[in-house]
Amino acid sequence: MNFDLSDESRMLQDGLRRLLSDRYDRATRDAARDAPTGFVPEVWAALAEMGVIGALFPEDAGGFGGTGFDIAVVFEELGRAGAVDPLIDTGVLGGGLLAAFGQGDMLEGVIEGSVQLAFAHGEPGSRYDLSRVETTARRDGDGWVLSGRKAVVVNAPAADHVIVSARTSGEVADRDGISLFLVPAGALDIRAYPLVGGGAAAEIALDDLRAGELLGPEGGAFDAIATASARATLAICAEALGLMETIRGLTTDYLRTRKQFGQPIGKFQVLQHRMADVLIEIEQARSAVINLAGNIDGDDRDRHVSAAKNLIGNAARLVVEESIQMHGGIGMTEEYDLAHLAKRLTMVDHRFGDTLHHLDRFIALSAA
Amino acid sequence: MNFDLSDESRMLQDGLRRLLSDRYDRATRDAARDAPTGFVPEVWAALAEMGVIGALFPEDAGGFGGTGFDIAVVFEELGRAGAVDPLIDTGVLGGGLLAAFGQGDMLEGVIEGSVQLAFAHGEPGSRYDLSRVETTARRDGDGWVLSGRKAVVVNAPAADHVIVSARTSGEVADRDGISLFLVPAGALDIRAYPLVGGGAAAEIALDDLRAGELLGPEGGAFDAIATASARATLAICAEALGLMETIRGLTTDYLRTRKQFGQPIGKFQVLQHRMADVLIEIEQARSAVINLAGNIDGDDRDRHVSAAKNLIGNAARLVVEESIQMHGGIGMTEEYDLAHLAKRLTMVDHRFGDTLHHLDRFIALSAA
Amino acid sequence: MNLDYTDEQKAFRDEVRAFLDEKLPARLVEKGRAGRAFDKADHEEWHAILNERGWLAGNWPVEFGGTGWDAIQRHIFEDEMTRAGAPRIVPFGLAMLGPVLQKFGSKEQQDYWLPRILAGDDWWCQGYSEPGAGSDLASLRTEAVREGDHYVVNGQKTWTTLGQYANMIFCLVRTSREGKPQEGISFLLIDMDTPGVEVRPIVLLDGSAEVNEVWFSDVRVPVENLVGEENKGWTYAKYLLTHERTNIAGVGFANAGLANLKRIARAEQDGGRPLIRNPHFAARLARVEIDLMAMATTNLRVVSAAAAGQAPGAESSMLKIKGTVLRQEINALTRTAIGPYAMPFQSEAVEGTNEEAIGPDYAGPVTAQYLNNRKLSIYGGSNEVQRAIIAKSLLEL
Amino acid sequence: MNLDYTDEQKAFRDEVRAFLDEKLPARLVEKGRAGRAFDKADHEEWHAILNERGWLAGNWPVEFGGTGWDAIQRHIFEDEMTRAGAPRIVPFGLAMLGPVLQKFGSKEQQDYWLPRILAGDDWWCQGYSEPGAGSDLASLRTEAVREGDHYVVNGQKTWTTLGQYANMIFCLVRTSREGKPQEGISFLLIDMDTPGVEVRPIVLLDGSAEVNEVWFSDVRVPVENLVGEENKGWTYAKYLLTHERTNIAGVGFANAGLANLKRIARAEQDGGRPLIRNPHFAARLARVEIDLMAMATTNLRVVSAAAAGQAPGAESSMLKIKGTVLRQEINALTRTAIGPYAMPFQSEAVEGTNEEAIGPDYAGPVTAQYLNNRKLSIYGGSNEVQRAIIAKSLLEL
Repeated sequence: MNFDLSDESRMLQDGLRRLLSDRYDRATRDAARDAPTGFVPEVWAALAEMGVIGALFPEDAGGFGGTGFDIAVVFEELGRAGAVDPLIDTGVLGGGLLAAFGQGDMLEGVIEGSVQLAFAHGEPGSRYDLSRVETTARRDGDGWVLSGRKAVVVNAPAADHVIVSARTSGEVADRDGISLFLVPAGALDIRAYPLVGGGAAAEIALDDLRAGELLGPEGGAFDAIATASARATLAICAEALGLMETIRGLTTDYLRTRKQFGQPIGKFQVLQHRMADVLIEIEQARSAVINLAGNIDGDDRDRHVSAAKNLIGNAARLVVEESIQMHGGIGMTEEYDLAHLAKRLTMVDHRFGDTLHHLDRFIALSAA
Repeated sequence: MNFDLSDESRMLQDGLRRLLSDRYDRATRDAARDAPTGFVPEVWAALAEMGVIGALFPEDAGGFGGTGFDIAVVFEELGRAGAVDPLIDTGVLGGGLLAAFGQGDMLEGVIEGSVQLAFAHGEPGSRYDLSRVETTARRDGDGWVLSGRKAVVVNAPAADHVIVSARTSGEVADRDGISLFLVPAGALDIRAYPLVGGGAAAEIALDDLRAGELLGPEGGAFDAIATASARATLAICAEALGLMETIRGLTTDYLRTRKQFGQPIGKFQVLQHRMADVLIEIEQARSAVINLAGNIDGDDRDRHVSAAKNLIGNAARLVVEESIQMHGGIGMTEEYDLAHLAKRLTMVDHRFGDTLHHLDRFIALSAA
Repeated sequence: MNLDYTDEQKAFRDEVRAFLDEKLPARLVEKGRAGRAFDKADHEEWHAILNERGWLAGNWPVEFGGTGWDAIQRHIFEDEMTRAGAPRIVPFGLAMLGPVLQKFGSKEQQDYWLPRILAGDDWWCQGYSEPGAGSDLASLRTEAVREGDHYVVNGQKTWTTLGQYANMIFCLVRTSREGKPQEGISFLLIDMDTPGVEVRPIVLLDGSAEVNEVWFSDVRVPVENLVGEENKGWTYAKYLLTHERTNIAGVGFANAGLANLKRIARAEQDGGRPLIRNPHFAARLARVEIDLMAMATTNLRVVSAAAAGQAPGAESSMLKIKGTVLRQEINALTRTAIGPYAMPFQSEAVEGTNEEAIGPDYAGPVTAQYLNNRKLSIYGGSNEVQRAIIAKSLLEL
Repeated sequence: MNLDYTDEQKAFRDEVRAFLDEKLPARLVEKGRAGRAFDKADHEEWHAILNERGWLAGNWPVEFGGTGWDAIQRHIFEDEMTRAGAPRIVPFGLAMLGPVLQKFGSKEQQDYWLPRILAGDDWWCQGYSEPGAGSDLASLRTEAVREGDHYVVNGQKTWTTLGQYANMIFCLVRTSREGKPQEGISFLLIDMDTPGVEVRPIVLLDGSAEVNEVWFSDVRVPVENLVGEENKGWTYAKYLLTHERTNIAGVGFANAGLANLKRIARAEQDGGRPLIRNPHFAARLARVEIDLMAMATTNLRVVSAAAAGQAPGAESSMLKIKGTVLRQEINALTRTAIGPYAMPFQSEAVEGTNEEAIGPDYAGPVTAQYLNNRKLSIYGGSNEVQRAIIAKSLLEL
């Protein structure tokens, strides 16, 4: 049993922290927010150059990492910096699916930083169900025709290729019968928009679209989707942990320095005790990330996914709401850093299943 | 709109409060706890003489009250005093069922204080479901034969008569097919025991018992049972409110007088804020009792029953746990008054449906 | 006890309802329901309609042009307004300054300013908070120095709601540094067109710009704009803060929010059934509804006591806390209800543009409202301040 | 990172497991599972078995007859003990007094008392708390006045757990009233058979009598029973309080409680299905389990850091709070699970009699355990004290 990072992980962590601290200032983040793509290409290039993207993949896929703890280290640092870059979408989801189905060439581009991806899976009515796919694909000669709607496809505005899921057989919520298609972004009809807390996404309308090629086995993509989503959930949980740590630091500083009624407000016992409770939940969140990272390739993966996402969703709400409340009015101003961090942390509950979804799923998996 | 008590109610409240304050001291309560019946006959006689039992019934049943607010006033006072007398069982449940089915003579005895009743409805597996009755009754000549088990029948050890529910037709959870039988207590095989928080109850084994006469229509007792239970729920909610008020008083006094680190512990901001939250929930509990009392004869009765019992169950847990915690060790000693009050308040959740049961029921009724 | 309104109260309610049916512009109701911010013209339109009916100043006595309603009538009126989806009456002139002038203002001030408030001639805003002061209001530093017939004001106010629309601001300013911090504060009326007044918007985390900083640089204010006595402003401000507020619980807002939430939860699908059938979601919804049923009665108990002439004590603070906690929970549940569609930054929701919504129509304003309503537990006396008031009244320590 | 035990650690775990399989008396396991209190003979029996194996003093160095285990071994041992349902090792001599004597006691004291603790010759209890002191331990008033070769002790201790079985008590007593309250406190070992010592049971709200008051009236204590220096007792007590406590989170107790709760919730019927299928019940159960999975890892992180020689700081306090909150929630859910059978006052659960249980067997001890475990958040440094420690370490104010 050992809770220390390996030397490689520690180096990656240190390097990434330094990079983000040097390069990811407020102006860069604002520029990312205002860019139609939702990120700054120079930062992306620097991340790729440092090997941050490659750290998400094992050696046989062209990377030099790929364990749960690699993912956790990378995303915790991105979270600490409040970074908005689409590494979950291009790296964990898109890259993960490419790796699963042996698309080495394109994956090489991803790892080098020259390719952007998005995974168009969710639909207007699918909420967080991974198997609920109403979009259909039917064969037409040598190719495929895609029909349906994809919702809140993160990073679609910047993507070179979009991996689209579609049903080639089965009923609407069946696990079997889901296929993936690799579609050049230029072929898609998208409506792009910015996201709360940074980044960009799009609604995608597929009206008998004849473009894209089958990725992986026909009708047999579900397991790969589930794996990519589990790893993406780990990534967003680790990012949430990093966000919580920075918010904790901001709030602690504020409690130490802000004076009211003649003393630092951190002297008020009520705020001390509430801050202690916040801290406890952040440590619980850290443990949940460790548990998930350590089980991401294990038999009990899904139960840990749901445990972590549920716990972190609840902790995130507590951290956001308490930190704003303890700051008072200043905590609600866009100008103050907390606003961005709090919004980004709030949005964590809306990707890959919220606390309710994972509570239900944890109960179902525990009963099995 | 008027939230003041009527003059009659105010008089009843004042008189009852005085009676309990004069007669219901610690020694009396301890004597009640140690009595096999769970109460002190002299106190019961005084309650009857003052008209407290009659206040639970309308004039046409021989009483002089019977509204929701009459019940609320009486039981809030009993709760304030931490009284353990079986007025819910003999009065609201037993007396209520007698009144529903025109048993005027015996009801007169109840109101005079000379008759004690118990309602044997719950069974080892029925939990809080009012319609789940496995005990059966079959005709045998002129009489009936009862078979089954009845669980936690409060006041059975003191009862002169026990009203036993049994199924004369239908499936185990049907509303139709439930009948009531009035059985002389002497005919029953009971195992008596004391209850946490005071009072006494018994397990009853009905092994082909040939005793008791049908009370009310064969197979058609459910509505009367539901009405009596709704009124009993109001009673126990009001009692809980009274218990909370006394606990609040004890705790407030303690916070004002107990010194630690050189000052009254009520000066500690954390305890102040937590006490404020306790107070808010007690006021919510008061409003829930008022809502239920005002709707006890209305169309929306059951929804208010579930709303009130759920809210009060949650508030009770908060009040009990916070009051003990704020007292520290002394709050856990049997010698200190809080112990009795806290236990009695804790047990409120285990009669007539707990917070989970009523949450479910509220949801079902709201969807209808 | 009787939980029903009297016949007169019911008749009044019907009268209000009929008025709203007839006079409340559907356009404003639509805008409110879509979560879009009302602009200045919207507010002025509704203000004028209410004034024409004589129902603008629900908490003013008849002698000053108010309705003379008792607390229950005011409650009924506010309840019906919220139910109908009417814009709130902007409170700064009517609910805040009016009562202070009526109680502490000179005859001249009353005669001049009160009719102008009713007529909508002035848009007032409030200058209390300062950067770095927060709940510690008495520590304020904006300074007014007497120079002949004028005060010269220097300093900065913040969190000035709708200050961008205002031409007048009532301010607490420091006129003396002697004694306790509460002493030496005065209550001043300042024309915002005076040279040296500058208004800068504060963008909040939801993207809205409803609050402002107001800067004063050598602003000259005629001495006749002092309300009451110099250095007594703290008394007037406290009167205002503790002045009976029937709507502090926000029951109407909570009811409207809950109804909207249920509508959304019936429309949203979750695993092949409506979200409202998800038992974990339903449980949180039920807990809110049960709490709200009780709070509505707690609120009516306070209103009823106020109508009978009793001064509300710690009950106002209890209602403030419970009311804001419930509304924030409703906001959070609504955000949960719309699922991934909470993520798009829907600028139209906060900026009043006309783009089509992303996802279902009802999703548009939800995240912004959740974020914006974090303010509920911070402003108007933070919930921490309210808990202290309750404890003080209970423990008398 | 690696969440698995090393091969050596696994081998140790298997060794402990085999020992428990063979040597732990089934009778004791049964008694514990039924929620019945262990009596003195039960504890002594188990103490002797562990001592024979050399596994009694998990936190003592080898030189004093301890195991010399590191933090992870101790954790494994405690985890397996709880899993197997073994009685806890009574901590007063082994976990509390032992380390103090080892650090601050004289050679004579070490040589005399430590072997007696291992042999079970003495039953120690703790005399820290006093009526009216609570968390403010330093305000203690029990007085020891030096008279020749003796201290004469007068005063009263309270909350003395299992004091009714003890023949020895280690006490904090006041030997000086000068300086701060923490100064002037001494650490004294008192033979309870000395004239003037009286033990009175305190009945708790669950009916149990596991704690006591201990009264001292002119009790003469030989000066050689002073540990360390006079007036330095506060330092020794603090060492004890902050001494590394691997089991502060009570993960094993929580796991056992959760397993029992699940067993009950599968057996209990609710509306025609097992209670565990009630979604609202299942949700609360799942929240506990999720929290416990994380806490177990938080605990291992602290254990692991301790094994690597790092001193645990505020983490101990976090574990104390989270651990007690979770165990209390498990107690509350278990009480909920048994429904109306929570109501009978089941005397056998607390008094060790042999009546048949009322209702299902598992219901017997549940209500008493819920009530009794309110103590978890009060004793051992109340959760309020722990929050203050966390805040102090974080805010450094």
